[in-house]
Amino acid sequence: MAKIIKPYGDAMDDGKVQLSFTLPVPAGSRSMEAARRIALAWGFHEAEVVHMAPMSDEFTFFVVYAATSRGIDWDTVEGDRDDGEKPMSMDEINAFIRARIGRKIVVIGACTGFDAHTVGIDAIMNMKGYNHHYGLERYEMIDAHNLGAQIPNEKLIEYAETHRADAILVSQVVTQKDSHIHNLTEFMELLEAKGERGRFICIAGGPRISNKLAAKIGFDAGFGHGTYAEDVATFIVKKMAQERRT
Amino acid sequence: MAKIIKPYGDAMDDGKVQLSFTLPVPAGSRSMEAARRIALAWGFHEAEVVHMAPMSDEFTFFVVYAATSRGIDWDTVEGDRDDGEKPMSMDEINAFIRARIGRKIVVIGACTGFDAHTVGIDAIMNMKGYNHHYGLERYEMIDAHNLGAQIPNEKLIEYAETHRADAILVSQVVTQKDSHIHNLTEFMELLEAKGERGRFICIAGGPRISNKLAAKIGFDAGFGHGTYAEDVATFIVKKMAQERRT
Amino acid sequence: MTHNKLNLPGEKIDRARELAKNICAPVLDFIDVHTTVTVERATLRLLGVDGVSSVGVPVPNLIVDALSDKLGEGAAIWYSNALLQTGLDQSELDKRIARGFNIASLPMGDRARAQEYATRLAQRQFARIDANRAYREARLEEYRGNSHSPLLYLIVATGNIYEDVKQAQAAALAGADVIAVIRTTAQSLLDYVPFGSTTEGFGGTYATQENFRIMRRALDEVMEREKRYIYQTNYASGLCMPEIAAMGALERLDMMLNDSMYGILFRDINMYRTFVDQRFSRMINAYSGIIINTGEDNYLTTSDGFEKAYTVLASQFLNERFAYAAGLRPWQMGLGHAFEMDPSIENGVLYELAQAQMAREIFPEHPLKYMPPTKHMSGDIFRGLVMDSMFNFVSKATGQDIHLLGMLTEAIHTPFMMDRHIAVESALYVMNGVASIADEIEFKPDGLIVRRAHDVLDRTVNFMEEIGRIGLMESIERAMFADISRSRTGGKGFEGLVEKGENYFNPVESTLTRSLGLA
Amino acid sequence: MTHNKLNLPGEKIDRARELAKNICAPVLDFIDVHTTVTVERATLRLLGVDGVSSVGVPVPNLIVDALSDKLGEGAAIWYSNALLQTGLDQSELDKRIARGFNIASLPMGDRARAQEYATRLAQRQFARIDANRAYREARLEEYRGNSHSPLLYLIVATGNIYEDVKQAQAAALAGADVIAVIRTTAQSLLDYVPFGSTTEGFGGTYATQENFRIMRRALDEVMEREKRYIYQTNYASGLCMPEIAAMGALERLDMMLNDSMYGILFRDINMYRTFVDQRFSRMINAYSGIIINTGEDNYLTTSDGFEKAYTVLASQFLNERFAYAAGLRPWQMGLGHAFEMDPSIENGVLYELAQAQMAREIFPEHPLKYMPPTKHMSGDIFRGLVMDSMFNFVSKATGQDIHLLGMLTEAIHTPFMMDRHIAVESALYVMNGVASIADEIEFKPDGLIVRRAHDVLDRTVNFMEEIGRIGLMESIERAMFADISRSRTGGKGFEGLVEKGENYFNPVESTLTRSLGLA
Ligand code: B12
Ligand code: B12
Ligand SMILES: Cc1ncc(COP(=O)(O)O)c(C=O)c1O
Ligand SMILES: Cc1ncc(COP(=O)(O)O)c(C=O)c1O
Repeated sequence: MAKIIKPYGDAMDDGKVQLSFTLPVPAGSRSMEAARRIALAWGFHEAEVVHMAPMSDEFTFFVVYAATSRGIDWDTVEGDRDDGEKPMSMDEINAFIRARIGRKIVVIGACTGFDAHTVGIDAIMNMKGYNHHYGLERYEMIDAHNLGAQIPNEKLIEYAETHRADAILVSQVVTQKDSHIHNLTEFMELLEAKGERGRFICIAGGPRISNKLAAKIGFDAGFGHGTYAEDVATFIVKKMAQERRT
Repeated sequence: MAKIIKPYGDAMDDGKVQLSFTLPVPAGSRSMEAARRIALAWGFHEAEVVHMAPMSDEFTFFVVYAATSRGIDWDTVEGDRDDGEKPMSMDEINAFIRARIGRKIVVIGACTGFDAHTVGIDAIMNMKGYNHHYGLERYEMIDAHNLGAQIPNEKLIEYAETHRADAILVSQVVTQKDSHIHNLTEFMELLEAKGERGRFICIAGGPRISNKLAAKIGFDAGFGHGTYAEDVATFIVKKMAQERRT
Repeated sequence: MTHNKLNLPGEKIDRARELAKNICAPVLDFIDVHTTVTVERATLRLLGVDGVSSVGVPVPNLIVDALSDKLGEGAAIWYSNALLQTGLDQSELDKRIARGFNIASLPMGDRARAQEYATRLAQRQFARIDANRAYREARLEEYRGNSHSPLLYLIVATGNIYEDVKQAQAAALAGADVIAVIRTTAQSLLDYVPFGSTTEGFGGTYATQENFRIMRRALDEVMEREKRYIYQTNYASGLCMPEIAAMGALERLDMMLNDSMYGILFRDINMYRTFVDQRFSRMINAYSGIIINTGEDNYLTTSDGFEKAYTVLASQFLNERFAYAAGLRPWQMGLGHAFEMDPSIENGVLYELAQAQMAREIFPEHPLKYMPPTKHMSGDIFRGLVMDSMFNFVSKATGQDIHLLGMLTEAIHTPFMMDRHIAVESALYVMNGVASIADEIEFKPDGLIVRRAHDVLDRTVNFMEEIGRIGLMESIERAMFADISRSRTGGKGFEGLVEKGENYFNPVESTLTRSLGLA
Repeated sequence: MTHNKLNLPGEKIDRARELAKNICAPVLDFIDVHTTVTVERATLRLLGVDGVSSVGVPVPNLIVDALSDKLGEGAAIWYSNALLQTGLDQSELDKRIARGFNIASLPMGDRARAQEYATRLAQRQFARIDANRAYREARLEEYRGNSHSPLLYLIVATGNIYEDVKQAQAAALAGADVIAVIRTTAQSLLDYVPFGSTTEGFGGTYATQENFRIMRRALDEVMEREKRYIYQTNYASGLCMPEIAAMGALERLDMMLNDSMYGILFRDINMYRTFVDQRFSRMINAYSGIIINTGEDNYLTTSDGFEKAYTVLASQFLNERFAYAAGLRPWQMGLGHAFEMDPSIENGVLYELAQAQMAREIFPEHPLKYMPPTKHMSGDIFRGLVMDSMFNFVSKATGQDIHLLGMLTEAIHTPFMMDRHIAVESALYVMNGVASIADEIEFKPDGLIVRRAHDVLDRTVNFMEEIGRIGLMESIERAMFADISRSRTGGKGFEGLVEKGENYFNPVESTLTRSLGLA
C-alpha cells in the first residue's frame, strides 16, 4: 500500500507550503491577483498572497501561503545514499587499510577549473580537518596530496598518474551555469580518452554535489554538504577492498 | 498576443521560486530526496533542497529553490479592484454628500460573531482613525455608529433597521476554519430572509477579505489589508449617488 | 544581572506602589464581601466534585444553579450536607446530581458537622496540590540549570488536544521551556468549563481538566528525555477563572494567564465579577506554586505602543498589588509587557530596550513575561522574522524571564510547526550570540534610553494619581486603559455576582487565607 | 560617535603602526625601482590610449608586448615618440597599432620633446579625472545628508551588464547607496582588460571601461531621481589592478576593491608583481578621490574567525601603511573586516561587536568597510537572515561606514532580486530601530567585550613583531596570513615584473607623485 506524504502545516495532510517569488509586473491589485493565479496555475489551492512589495517600477515581490493536494509515495523514494550506513572512525580506517589492503593508499585531491574555493577540499584533506574531524593528511595509512584550487583537469590527472594515486577527489563549489557539471564531465572524458578510468577511484564533492549526480557523470561517488574525511575514506577503502585493489 | 509572465530570480523568465514546507518523515538522505521529488511532482524543475532540519522524530523542515516554466497570461488577469481609481478625501466626500445626497448618511459597523478583533473596524470608524487617516466618526456628513466586537448578526441588522442605516460595515478578522465566510454568509441569509437586502449597502472588511470574496457572498464590496476610511466612504457615497438613494 | 542602569528615582517607584495600594483598597473591600458562581464552582472542584450531565453541564454548575438564592451561604456546606444526608460517597452523589438530583432540596442538617466534613474534603484535594507542588519543585531542582534563560515560551493552538501534543512535544524537543495551549476562541465567555478530552477547537483547544492531564503527561515525557523541566501553561481567565485555576492546581500546571482586568477590557466581562474572580483564582495559584502571566501586552494591541507605554506600567503596579493581596509571592508574578512599537519609529528598538530594562529594574524579583511584536507584524514574514530577532535581542539584553517567542507568520495564521521551529532556532542563535550582554552594556546617563524610562515612569505616576482621584472603576468607565470603556454594571457575567451571606462558609477559602498568611 | 569605549592602550596602537612602517619599508624600496606590464599599460591608458585588435587584444597590451626589453624605459616615451615620428593623431595611431603596427620599430627621436609631449597627453586625461572628481564632490555636497549611515552596499552579479543595470537600479531605488558590480570569475587572472560592453559573464560581469560607463549612466539616473549619490564600485584587483584603477578614474567610479596582498594570497599572483601593482593603482585611486576597499574579510573565509581575528587587524595596519605610501588619505582607506564568527560560539555576536568597535577606534577617520557573514551562512535562509540582522545591528552599534549587505541566500546562489530587496528592507528596519545606539551604549570596563578587543590588539602586535623579524615576504611564504603559503617567485604574472631602467620615464607617475605630495 502506497504511503502518500504531503506537507504538514499544523494538521496531517493539510498540504501547506510557503512560497516567495518575484513577478516582472508593477505592484498593485492586479499583480496581487496575478500572484494568486500563478500559484493556482502551479496546482496549489487556497493560495493566499500575504505580502506584496514593489522592488522597482517593473518588479514586485510576493509571499504566498498555499496548500497542495499532490503528495508523493514515500515507499518509492530512495535516498542519495543509505541513511543507516555509518562511516568508520579514523582509527578503524587505518586498521582496515592495514588488514585488508596492506599498504598505504594514495589519495589526490583538487578543486578544478576556475573554481577557487579551497575550503571544502581542505576540510576533507588538510591535517586539521573540519568541525573536529581530522582530514586525510592525518591518517597514518593514507598518503594524501591536496593540490589546492584552480587546477586544470589535465594537470590533476597527470599528477595522479605520476603519484600512482588510488583515488582522485575533485571538488566543485561554483555551480553557476552548470560549471560543475561541465568540469566534472570534462574530467571523466579526459580520463576515459586516456583509457584510465578503471585505474582510479573517482570521487566528486561540493555543497551541491549529490551521489546521484556524481554517479550520472561517471564518478564512483559524490559527497555534498556536511561531508567529513571519514565518510570519504570509508567509501574508498571499502571499495578498494571489495575490488581487491591491494 | 498573450503576455506570459513568470517568476524572475535574476534573469527574465528564469522562473525561480523559493519554497519551504514540512514533511511528516524523519530527517535523512531519503527525506531530502522526498522533498526534491515532491517539488518535481508539483511541476517545478531544477528543484534544489538547500536546507533540511529535523523538528522531531517524525517531522522535517525543508527549504527548496526551484524553477517553473509555467507562467500565466498577464492580459487575462483582473485586479480585485481598479488600481487607477483614487478615493476622494474627507473634505471631498463631505462636499459630495452635501451636493449629491443632500443629507447626513448613516453608517453602522461591527465585528460579528465570536470575532473579538475591534482594531480593524475601529481603524475605519473611530474618530482618530488609523495611520493619520481620520475615521468615519470624524466626517461631518456621516453619522457613524461603531458597535464594537462580538456582535451577533441579528443584533447588527436590528440596529441598522432602527437607526435607518444607509450602509452596514461588517468586519471579520479571524479566518480559521473559514469562520469569516460562515459569518458573512449567515449575515446575508438573514438579511435576505427578512427581504431587506436592498435596503442597505453592505460592505465586508478584514485583512483576508477581498472584493471578490465579498461579492461572491453577496456584499456590495469587500475591503482588505491597508484600507482607510476614505476608501470605504468613497465607495458608499458614489454608490448611493448612482442608485439615487437620497 | 539586574543592577541599576537607568537610575530611576526610588521615590517615584514607591509612590506608584503606594498609589496602587490606595487604588486597589476599595476594590479589595468589595471583593471581601462577595462571591460568584464560579468561585463557588471552583470551591466545589476543590472539594473533589467532578463529572458532567448527559447534555454536558458540569456537576459544579448543576449544584450552583440549583442553589440559586442559597449561594450566599457558599456551595460547600450544601454539598457536604448532601453527602451526609444521603450517605452516598462523593462519586455516587456526583453521578446522581449529574442525572438531575437537586441537593438544594435536602434540608440542612448539622451545620457544624457539614462544615467539618467539607473541610476534610478540601484537605484531601489540598494534599494532592501539595504533592504536585513538591513534585514540581523536586524536578526543577533535579534539572536545575538546564532551562534556557529567559524561558522560551511557545504556544500550540490546533484545536485538537492530540495534535497539540505532537506539536508541543516537537516544540519542547526543539528547545521550548514553556508550552501554552491556546484556548479555543470565546471559551472565556463560557460560564462553565467543558469536560473531557476535546478535538474540535477553533483557533485553540478547550481548556478541560482531561486536556490538562493529557498535555501534562506528554510534557513530562519530554522532560524526562531532555532532562529539562517543561512548564505547562493555560488560561485562568474569563468567566471561569477560579475554576481553571483549581483544575490547573490539581493537574500540576505551572503557569496561568491571569490578569486582574483583562476580562473586563478585552472580553467585556463585568468588572465586579472579574475583580472577585481574579482574587480567588490568584489565591489558588498562589497556593499551588503557579506563576501567573498578566496581560499588559494586550493594551498595546488596541492603543499605541509608544504613546501608551505608561498604561502598561500602571497596570503592572495594579496587577502586583492585587497579586500581593491574593497571597502571590513576587517570584510568582509574571508581569506582562510587550515589544509593540511601530517599527517605523526612529530608535524604536531602543525605546523598547528602555522599557524592558525599566520593567526589569522596577520589578527585580518578578519573572517578567515579555511578549513579541504582534500588532505590527505583517504578511512580510521576512521583516517579521527580523522584528522578532530584535525582540529576542532586547529580551536577552534586559534579562527578561519568560520569553514568548514571536512567529514570523503572526499576521497570517496560528503557528505552523515550521514557524515554531524557525522561532526557536533563531532565538537560540541570538541569545547564545549575546549571552552575556546584560552584564556587558551600560547606558549613557541622560541618553535617550535613560530618558525614555524616566519619562514613562513619570507619566505612569501622573496617570495613577489621576486614577487614585477618580477610582479604578471610574477610570475603566472613562476608557483610561487600552482606550476601551466598560460600564460598572455592563458586561457579561454580572448576574453571577453574589453577596456573601452572614453565614457564608468556604473551607477552601479559609484554608487558602490561612496558609497564604492573608488573615 | 567614535568616542573611546574600549580604552585601548595608545602605545600598542602606535607600536603596531611603527611595525607596519618597518615591515613595509623594504617592500616599498623594492617597489620604487620596479615597474610591471600593467603599470605601463595603465600609464598608456592615462595618456589616452584606447582600442582593441581584431582578436580582442587591447592596444595598451599590444604596445607593451612590442616594447618587451625596452619596457625598462617606460612605455610612455615610446608612445609619444611614435606620435611625433608618425605625425598621426592619437586615435589614428591607436588604430594602426591595433592593426599590427609596432611602435618599437620606430627609432627614438628627441627624448626631451617626446617626454614633454607625453606629459601633455597625461595632463589631458588628468583634467578629465579632475572634472570627474569635482563633479562627484559637487553632487555629494548637493545631496549631503541623503545617504544612509553606514552606506548600504549591494552587489549585482548577473554576468550581463544590461541585466546588471536593471538590478542595480532596483537596488538603488530600494535604498542601496553603493553598487558593486561583481567581476566575472577569474577575470583577476587575465593579464589584459576586456573591451566593450559584455553580456556573457560567469558569476559576475567583465570589468570593462564601456561597462563602467553604462553602469555610471544608469546610477546617475537613479541619483537624480532619488537625490542621493549612488557610489559605483569595481575591482582594482588581480593582474590588471593599475589599469582598472585608471579606467575607474576616467569613468568616475567611486570605490575600488583594492588590497595590497589579496591577489597574492587568494589568487596566487606573484608577490613582487602585486606589491608593485598595488602601489601604482593606489596612487591613481588617491588622485581620483576613490575610496579603496581592502579585502581582510577574505582571511576569515579560509581561517577561523575567532582564532585569527588578529590577522585581520595586522593586515589593516599593513594596508594602511601601503595606502599612505601611495598618497591615499585616511578618508579614502576603506579598510575591510567581517562578521565571520562561528554562530555556535557563546557570545560570538559580542566578540564581533568588540572587534568592530576596535576597528572603529583604531581607525577613527577611515571609512571602514564591514562585510557580512558568508562562511557560516547555510541553506537555512531563515537563520541566515537572522545572522545578517545581528550583523546589521553590530554595524550600526559600532558606527561602521560602508556596510555590505548580507544575503539570506549567501550559501546558495548569487543574489536574486528579491534577496536583495529583503536585505535592504531588513537593514533599514534594524538601523532605524537602533539609530542612535552607538551614542547610547557603553561597555563594562574589563568586561568580555573590552577584554576581547585588548586581546586581539595584543595578539596583533605580537604577530607583527614576528613579521617584523622575518620580513613580510617570508611571512607570506610561511602561511602566516589566511593559512595560505605563497612562494616569492611563484604565482601568476611574475614574468610581467620589470626593473626600471636608468632613463625610466613615466609622466603619469611623476604627476601623481608630485600632486600627492609623495616626492
Ligand atoms: C569562502 C567563499 C569564497 C572565498 C573562497 C576562499 C577559498 N580559498 O576557498 C572567496 C572570497 C575567494 C570566494 C570567491 C568567490 N566566490 Co565564493 N563563497 C565562499 C563561501 C562564503 C563559503 C564557501 C566555504 O568555504 N564553505 C565551507 C566549506 C567547508 O564547505 P563546502 O565547500 O561545501 O565543502 C564541504 C562539502 O561540500 C564537501 N566537499 C567539498 N568539496 C569536496 C570534495 C570532495 C571530493 C568531497 C568528498 C567533499 C567535498 O565537504 C566539505 C566539508 O563538509 C560561499 C557561500 C557559502 N556560505 O557557502 C561562497 C560561494 C560558494 N561563492 C560563490 C561565488 C559566485 C564566488 C565568486 C565566483 C564570486 C565572483 N564572481 O567573484 C568568487 C570567485 C571564486 C572562483 N573563481 O571560484 C557562490 C557560488 C554560487 C554558485 N552556487 O555557483 C557562493 C555560494 C556565494 C554566493 N551566494 O554567491 N568565495
Ligand atoms: C490585536 C490582535 C488581537 C487582540 C485584539 C484586540 C482587539 N480589541 O481588537 C487580542 C489579543 C484580544 C486577540 C485575540 C485573539 N486573536 Co488575535 N490578533 C491580533 C493581531 C496581533 C493584530 C490585529 C490588528 O489589530 N491589526 C491591525 C488592524 C488595523 O488591521 P486589520 O484588522 O487588518 O484591519 C484593517 C483592514 O483589514 C480593514 N478592515 C478590517 N475590518 C474591516 C471592516 C470593514 C467594513 C472595512 C471596510 C475594512 C476593514 O481596515 C483596517 C485598517 O486598514 C493579529 C495578528 C496581526 N498582526 O495581524 C492577531 C490575529 C488576527 N489573532 C488571531 C487569533 C487566532 C486570535 C484568538 C482567536 C486567539 C485565541 N485562540 O485566543 C484570540 C481571540 C479573539 C477572538 N475571539 O476573535 C489570529 C487569526 C488567525 C486567522 N487568520 O484566523 C491572528 C492573525 C494571530 C495569529 N497568527 O494567530 N488578538
Ligand atoms: C490574561 C489573558 N487572558 C486570556 C487571554 C486569551 O484570550 P481569551 O480571553 O480568548 O482566552 C489573554 C490573551 O492574551 C490574556 O492575556
Ligand atoms: C580585494 C579584492 N579583490 C578582488 C576580489 C574579488 O575576487 P576576484 O579576484 O575574483 O576578482 C575580492 C573579493 O572578495 C577582494 O576582496
